[in-house]
Amino acid sequence: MSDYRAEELLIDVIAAMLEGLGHVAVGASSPIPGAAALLARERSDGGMRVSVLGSRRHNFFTDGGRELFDCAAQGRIDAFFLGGGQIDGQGNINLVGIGDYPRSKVRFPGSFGSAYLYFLIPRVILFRQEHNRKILVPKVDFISAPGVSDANVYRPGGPHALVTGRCVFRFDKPRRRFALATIHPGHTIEEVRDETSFDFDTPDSIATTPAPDAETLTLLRGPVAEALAETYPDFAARVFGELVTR
Amino acid sequence: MSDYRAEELLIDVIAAMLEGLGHVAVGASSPIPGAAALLARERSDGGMRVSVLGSRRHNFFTDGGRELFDCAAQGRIDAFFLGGGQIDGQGNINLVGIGDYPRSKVRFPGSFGSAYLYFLIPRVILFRQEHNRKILVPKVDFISAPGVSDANVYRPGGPHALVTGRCVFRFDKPRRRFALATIHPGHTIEEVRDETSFDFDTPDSIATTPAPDAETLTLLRGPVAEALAETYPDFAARVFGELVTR
Amino acid sequence: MTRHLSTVRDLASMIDSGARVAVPPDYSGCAMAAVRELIRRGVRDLHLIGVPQAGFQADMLIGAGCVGTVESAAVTIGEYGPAPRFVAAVKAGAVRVLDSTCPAIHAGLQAAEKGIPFMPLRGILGSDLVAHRDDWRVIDNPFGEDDPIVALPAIRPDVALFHAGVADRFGNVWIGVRRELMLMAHAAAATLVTVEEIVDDDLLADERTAAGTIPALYVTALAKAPMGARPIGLGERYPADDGHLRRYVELARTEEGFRRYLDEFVLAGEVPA
Amino acid sequence: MTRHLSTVRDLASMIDSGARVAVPPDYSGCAMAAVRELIRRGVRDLHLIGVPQAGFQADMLIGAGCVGTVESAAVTIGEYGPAPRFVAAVKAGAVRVLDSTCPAIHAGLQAAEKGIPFMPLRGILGSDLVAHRDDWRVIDNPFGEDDPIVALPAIRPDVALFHAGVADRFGNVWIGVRRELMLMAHAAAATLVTVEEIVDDDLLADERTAAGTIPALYVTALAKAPMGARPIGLGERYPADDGHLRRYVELARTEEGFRRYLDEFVLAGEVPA
Repeated sequence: MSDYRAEELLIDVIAAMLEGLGHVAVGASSPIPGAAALLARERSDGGMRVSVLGSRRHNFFTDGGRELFDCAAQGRIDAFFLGGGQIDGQGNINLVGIGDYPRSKVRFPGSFGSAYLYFLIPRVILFRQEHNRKILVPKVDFISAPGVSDANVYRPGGPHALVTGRCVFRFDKPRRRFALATIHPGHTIEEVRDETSFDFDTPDSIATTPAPDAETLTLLRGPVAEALAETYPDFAARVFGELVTR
Repeated sequence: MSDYRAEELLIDVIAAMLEGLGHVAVGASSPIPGAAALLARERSDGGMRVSVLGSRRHNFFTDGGRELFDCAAQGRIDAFFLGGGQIDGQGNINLVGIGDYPRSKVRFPGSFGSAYLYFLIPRVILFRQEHNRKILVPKVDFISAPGVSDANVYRPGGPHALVTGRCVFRFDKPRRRFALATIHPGHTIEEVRDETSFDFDTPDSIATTPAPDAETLTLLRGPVAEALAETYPDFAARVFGELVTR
Repeated sequence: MTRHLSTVRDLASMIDSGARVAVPPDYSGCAMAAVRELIRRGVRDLHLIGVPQAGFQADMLIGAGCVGTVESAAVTIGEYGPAPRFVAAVKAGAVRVLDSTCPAIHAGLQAAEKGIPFMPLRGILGSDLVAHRDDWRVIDNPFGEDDPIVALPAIRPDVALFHAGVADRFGNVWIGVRRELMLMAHAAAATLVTVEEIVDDDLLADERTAAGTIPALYVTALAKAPMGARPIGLGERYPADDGHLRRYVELARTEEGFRRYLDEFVLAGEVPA
Repeated sequence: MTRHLSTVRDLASMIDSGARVAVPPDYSGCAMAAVRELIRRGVRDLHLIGVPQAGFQADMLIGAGCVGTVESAAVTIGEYGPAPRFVAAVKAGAVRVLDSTCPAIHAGLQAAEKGIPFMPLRGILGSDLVAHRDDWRVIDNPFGEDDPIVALPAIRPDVALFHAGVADRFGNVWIGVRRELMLMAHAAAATLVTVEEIVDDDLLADERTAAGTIPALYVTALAKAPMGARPIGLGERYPADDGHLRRYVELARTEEGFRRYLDEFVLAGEVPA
């Protein structure tokens, strides 16, 4: 077991999915996707722009709250991140609540921009660190944003992958379902099956998610940690702080 | 004949139509309406706002070119001014050209915002200093903006009056035509009839347009001239300059 | 012309029970001092519109029983956890929620800003949001073929209520890049603003400040309220009062705790600056 | 990332014949130096979009045979009189005119900005503009009854071309209250800007300048062009060259005179700063 944190592996695996993109946006309360975007930017040699909502320094919008959405609709955002109180096997996400709407047993904050951005941004990466049967369900109780749409619906965007604390699923758009891609070190396929209550495809050979290499860890604990700390000081201190060698 | 210029009378008669309004906007290349709005503001004891397009000091818009139009649609502009290369007896105006469109014999600049503002601003005052049969026609060659609309068309705004160098017509909305209101000093009803090629109503008694009084001339040649000079220096110098007594 | 009111109470008195009130999220300038006045006055049945989401002020107003409907893309107090009184009111069926999505709120306000009855918007189709919003329609794109698109009705608030740093003596309000506040002001019938300071200047006179200024034309009334966003923060001027908000979230877990909070910081006292 | 080009010619070379080019009116910052490069290069069949009207640059481009279509609420050089080459081209049927109205241009660009296929707009019904625009539709307001409303298709320029005072080394461009330039940049596939000066700074770092800045994200390429709007003016920086423009209008009354103007100030020389 090498000297990295679980979060660093997740950041690294998400960053790999952003390689070569021109503009990655990160929503509110998303330190791991935020760090991943900043890591990908570090690796891009100036080729990638990252917009972090809630950041003063890494936010290039000057037209008010609508600009992120307009910008996405203009095709100027290549990747974004969404989570979900529930996520189902068709890529539907639920940010509204559990139980019968509107009097949800468990009420989440709300759909935010998901019902829009999931349609318009080509590469939407679903991220939820917790991975259990209550979250990864066969069918969400409320569709904040659907994973797939009918052919006549204007939809340049949609789910690309689902990253959890246990594994990575790729979304298979034609089959409208997830396929297990890699399992994180220390986790097993049985565990993933046990903790996932939706059906997914399992290729013959499943690789282990590669651990972050030394160069990645240097970037993470250096410039990425520093850039992230502006928006997520607590997270940056907790995850990168103790390991920073400077 | 008292000591005032023809323009001063026109400014005064237009200003009277603006009394009590909260916000008057003035389009480009409109020195006489602009002066009228500024005069009405002087008389309003701080109750009237005037937005002069092309002015830096008397322009309160900060949302780009669309704001004037959005502002009108929000119902925040009470009066505006339109002209026309042709104006007809139904209040239709033509800012596009004379002859068969699109290859007009005489081409004007274009419709600007007329096709919109004429619908949305309650009190639109048509102003054209020249008054002859070529301008005041039975039917315009191109309707940039119609004077009246069918009952099912959303139209809080429309023509209020037509002010020319010879007279004032009031627009009679139910009858969809103009009625002569007052004739400027030195002009006659016969002349107005001769020089107008559309039909209009003529009440039994037609008053003479009142001449501007001394107080008005003092305002015009003082604070109004000064405010107007920022946007229309040549006009202000020509009309008010020689008469200013300071 | 913009009315300069001498107290926040006078400003808040312009909001009637039943009003449709647009408010910004916690990061965009919230008129918390005015919100406390509304609670003291016991306004009822507000239709709160989060632009595009609502935070601490929504939770307080809902908890205090001031809100009939909340129309928002989310109700959240962010890092402090779920909005406790909102969640409790939803479970109890004590508040009607018009769940929306951020760009739909912006688009609805833009429709009001443009004086158009609706705004079409991509996305959203197939979301359960559409199923539960009988005020939204799915229409055919008149320029397409078999191309459904959501039509969102204009959102026309009676009041836009927010807090900003600076206004001038004419009633112009500087909001910088927080242009959702300008959109709210354009869309609303009345705009009520509390500010940190009122400067003896003209923000529109210099294009550098004019570029980030809501003209007085849209500002119905202003009142000075130093630290008026507390306990939440205001841009670069001051941060949120972390301890206070954590205490709120703790207390507001229960109805009784929330009442204690109200007694201490709203009904009998004031939030410390 | 924004390309910093060393010459205006390089910038103008990014505009191909046939391109849909959005330009501002004479009072909002026109890239005249770039326009002269386009004429020198002999581009053809431009679809010029006046936002919302076009002035001197349109008249020159039309006179030089660079324009196939002009879509605008007006073509005017204001106080200098009718746009002579535009008027002549209309009479000769040498240019296709898509007559529009100011708010329709803004709304069409806003539709592109929002990525929606169309924008509804009040007014306009019964204007002959509608009769002659077969790309416009009249639809029923889905929220009304017997309530016709104009639907305007999105206007998506290939290029937005304008001149501004200041850009920074990252490619951010300050436009102050001239937000129609920001709308153009949001709506267009590419945005090409000439500027008076490029500062070694970050316009987005300070909210006071950020409020009036187009982020580099929307700026495809930049070139420095001091006095680049001449012979017309640039906001508070410099006024129009009155004498030059009067001479232009005088010369451009005839085809021959216009050719002489082109020879002197475009093909063989440059407009004096």
